[in-house]
Amino acid sequence: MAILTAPVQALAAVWSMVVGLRVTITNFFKPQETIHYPRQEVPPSHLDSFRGHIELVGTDEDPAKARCIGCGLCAELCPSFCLKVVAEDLPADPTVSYESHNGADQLMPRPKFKAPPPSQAQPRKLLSYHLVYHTCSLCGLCVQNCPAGSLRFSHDVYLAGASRGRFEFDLMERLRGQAAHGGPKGGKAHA
Amino acid sequence: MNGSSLAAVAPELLRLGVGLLALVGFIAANGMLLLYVERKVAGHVQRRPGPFEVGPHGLLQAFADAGKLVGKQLATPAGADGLLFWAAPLMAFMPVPLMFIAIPFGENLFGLQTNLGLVLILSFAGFNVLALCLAGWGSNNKWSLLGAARAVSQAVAYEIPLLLSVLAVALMCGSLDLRQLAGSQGGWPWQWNVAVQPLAFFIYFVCAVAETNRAPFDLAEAESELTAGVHTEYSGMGNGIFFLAEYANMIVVGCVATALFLGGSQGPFAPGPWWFLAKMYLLVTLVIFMRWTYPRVRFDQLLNLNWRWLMPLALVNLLATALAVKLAG
Amino acid sequence: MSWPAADPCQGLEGDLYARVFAEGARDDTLILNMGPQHPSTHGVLRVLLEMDGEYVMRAEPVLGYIHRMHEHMAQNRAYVQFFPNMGRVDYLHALAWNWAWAGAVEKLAGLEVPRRAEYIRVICTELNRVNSHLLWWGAYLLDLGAVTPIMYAFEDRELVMDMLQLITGSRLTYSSFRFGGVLTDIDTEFVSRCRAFLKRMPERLEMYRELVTGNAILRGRLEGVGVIDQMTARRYGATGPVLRGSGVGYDVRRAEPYGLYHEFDYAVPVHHDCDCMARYMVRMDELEASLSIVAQAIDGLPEGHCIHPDAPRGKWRPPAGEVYFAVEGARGKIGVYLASDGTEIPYRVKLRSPSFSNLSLFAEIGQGTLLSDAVAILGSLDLVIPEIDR
Amino acid sequence: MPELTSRLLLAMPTGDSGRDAALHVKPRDIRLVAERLLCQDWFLEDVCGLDLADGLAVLYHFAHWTRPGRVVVRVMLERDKPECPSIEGIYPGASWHERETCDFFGIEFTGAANTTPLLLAERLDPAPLLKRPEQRIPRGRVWPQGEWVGPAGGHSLAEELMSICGEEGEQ
Repeated sequence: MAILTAPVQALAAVWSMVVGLRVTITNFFKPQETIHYPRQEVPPSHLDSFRGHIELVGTDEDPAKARCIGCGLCAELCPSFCLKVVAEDLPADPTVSYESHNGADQLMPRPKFKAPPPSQAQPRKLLSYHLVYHTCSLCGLCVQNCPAGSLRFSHDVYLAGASRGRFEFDLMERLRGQAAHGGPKGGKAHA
Repeated sequence: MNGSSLAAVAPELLRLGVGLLALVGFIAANGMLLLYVERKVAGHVQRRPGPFEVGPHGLLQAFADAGKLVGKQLATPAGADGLLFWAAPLMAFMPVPLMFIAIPFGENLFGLQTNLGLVLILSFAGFNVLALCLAGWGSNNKWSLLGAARAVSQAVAYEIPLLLSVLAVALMCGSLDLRQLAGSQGGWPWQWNVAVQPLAFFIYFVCAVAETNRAPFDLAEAESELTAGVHTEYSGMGNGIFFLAEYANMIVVGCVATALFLGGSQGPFAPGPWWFLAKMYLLVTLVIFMRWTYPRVRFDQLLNLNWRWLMPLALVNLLATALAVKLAG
Repeated sequence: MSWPAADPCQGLEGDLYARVFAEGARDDTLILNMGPQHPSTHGVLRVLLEMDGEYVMRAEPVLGYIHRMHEHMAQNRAYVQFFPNMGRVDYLHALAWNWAWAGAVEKLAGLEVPRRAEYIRVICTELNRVNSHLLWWGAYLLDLGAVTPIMYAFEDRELVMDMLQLITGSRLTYSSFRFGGVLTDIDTEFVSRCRAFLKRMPERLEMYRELVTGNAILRGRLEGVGVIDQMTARRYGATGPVLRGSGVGYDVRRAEPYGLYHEFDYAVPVHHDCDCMARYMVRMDELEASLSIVAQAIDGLPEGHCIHPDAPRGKWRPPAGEVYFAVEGARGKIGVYLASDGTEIPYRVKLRSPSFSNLSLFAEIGQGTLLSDAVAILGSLDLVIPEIDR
Repeated sequence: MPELTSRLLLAMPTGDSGRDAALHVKPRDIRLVAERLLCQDWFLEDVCGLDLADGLAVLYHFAHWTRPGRVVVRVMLERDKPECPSIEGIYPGASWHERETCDFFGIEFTGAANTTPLLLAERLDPAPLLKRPEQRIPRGRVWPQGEWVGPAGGHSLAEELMSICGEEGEQ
């Protein structure tokens, strides 16, 4: 029996090799999938959803001024301790509202239940906001839980640097720079 | 001694010298060309560009690679036998030009006319095993040693059916002279030996891939099993020479296949060296495509394939050929 | 040129593991360190082998090269802060681990998950499973010496990653599940991309079959190699495709239903040959099963919230108690044991990773095989070393 | 001091906390129980250490291919000398889990063939997952329903395991 089946099996084996070769040869003549990076770039539609490091969102009135109320919830929730918020107490001012209007709300689902800022019931003045991006794990807890809607993810895909300092951001400065260059306006959340 | 007297004394020697020099150039050029072709084929098969940055479409990549390899440090591993370790790449490369001298690229384009051309090539091809063996042993690396053991048993096994399949053709033509063998075939494909001896061609082709340690038979190298087998410890040009020898060996087996089975420089319309080169490169490209298509066979399967299929088939083929020649003659 | 010293290996007795391993070795065998930088140990696994020629007489995996003590980290942070870790335990099926953690805490605290969120979880997790299996397919064939398939696999993976990026914002180490739902809702863009992908895949899978599955060399390499019988699988606690390749239709999605998996109609692929080829076929069939689940989920996607409106946010205190929650990951049964003392941080978290149990099999089934088979067996277990070392 | 006297069984509804039954055994009985569980086709999911105020606990989670749910076997060990028989001979897959538990909790598993550290490079003192005394909680807090209330009848699995325990316990 084997003497009959063996040649058939051998021929089938050789045929399977031919079939495999046909696949690679067809693929050889198909267009390439690669994007030649410096000359071509990934279409923007594929980058919009990319979550880069977080950035501050400006207020509607003054894009250079962050909505942040300095409560420090983001820094407290951060699993890798990569945020540093410095704020000082303000005298109570009923005209300052820390309810966000849009911004991060549209990016993130907004439950009815919202954690109050941990210690302060009233807003504080934001002095500086630092992000150490090289320890960030992009979990999104800060953005999700910001009571003022002052945080969102940037879409900076091509971030690269040769030194550690390149990944330590002063986000307030960045926000001012964005406002000066007419970058993404505070009112627009680009999800 | 002037040129004319030299020519008078040893025209054959002069031809040999010039031929050898030209062949070394040919091998080096081909090494670079095949390196480029291999990487381009790999790239396009995998739907990516392959080398692209150096020169237009990466044409100069091979030069950049060669420059890089030459510039790298040659490290001898601790505890390695330095003499054997560095003799191995040289031994892999040095016999290669000698194999080319008997190959008839065209009617009058060859290095050496000898009626034992086939024997010469096959005997020098055996050196490659020795080189891999030394490389594996001299490296003082267990993976290299395993690779060397594989290389030796593989080469020893596959040389036999290779020889047998070649013999069948030699029997048909009654000669071992490659020029005569090539010349005895006609210009059209149905006049080639492959039409008469398809089985011998198939066996030869499989054995040739195995002899040159190309995937799917690259067991001596087997980077996913033996890290890189015999090449593991070689850096810079040590590795580079092995590569060069591998490509040169591919061309040699391609050339022999062309001369024996595909009509050599004979071809439709206008016979000449271009036909020879075209057929040879076609075969080499096929080998390259195979490398990027198939998984690697296992070691015992490789030997099984040889001893259980190729050997008996080659023997039967040889016997049938002998019988046919006897009856017809 | 330097001539070798009299005994070049003098003073090199190896480390603790090598010494312990070499104690039982025969005189005429070779002790070989496969890894931790070997190309086919997929990361930093080290396997000590005692070789007789090409035959593996004894094998012992050595772990711990990328041990990060996730269980200790869990005891030092709030419940929600542990999510990013889950993406790093098994980076190939991060969402299953996300789900395992979210599910364990939800079970402990009795949290409700909206239907829409459950559907989104199913969709993402199954897409992630497709992703994981595709990468396994490519990498496994790389182990076996075929270089091209991994590139084809990555073409498809790229599409999946683009889709998952829409939902999760990340491409590999997702941490997008939250207690009571998921972080981001899915939109029409995602749905249309997903449908296009589902349409494309059958053709691609057919190509994979032609290129590789039917290949005589591959079948020769895998058939009859690395046989794991059912008793061995049970004694070692093997799960997932490894177990299903041994003819046991055990799938946590069926055996211990979680989420809304009971609403979907799909086959649990089982192959009875117990060898590497059976495990290969199980994973190839699972690709199709996962795609069919995704198709059903996309079609039946309910309206609603993607996270429960009353879901706890930030640091919160679940009740005290303990809970065990298991999900089916791409590699097998992922289990999370969680003990809570009612404070903001977990009291004890134990992560049961499937590859850990699956790899412990190797010492037994690797015996007596050829080195090439050992590579094939290791690959067929689909190891993710960070998951084993945690 | 941990209570090492009773072997009581508790059955809980499936889905509540992911287990069907919890069984407390003395360390010297763990091999018997494991053997019986293997005979009934259970497989070992994991071995998990737990540091409680009453001592160290080892939890063995067993699951089954054809029936839902899982069984937890709990062993309480003395803090001063945490030793537990290895079940590696019955479930070879337990070997790595035990070595890992030994790494993390310093629990010695007696009778194991290989006791080299698995995930850590060396033994740490104190073992990394041990709690500080003030952090430890009594076991009643983690196992509120499981505090030795006596055998729970009416649950087939519980009855079954109970009978195993009863038979072996006579020795």
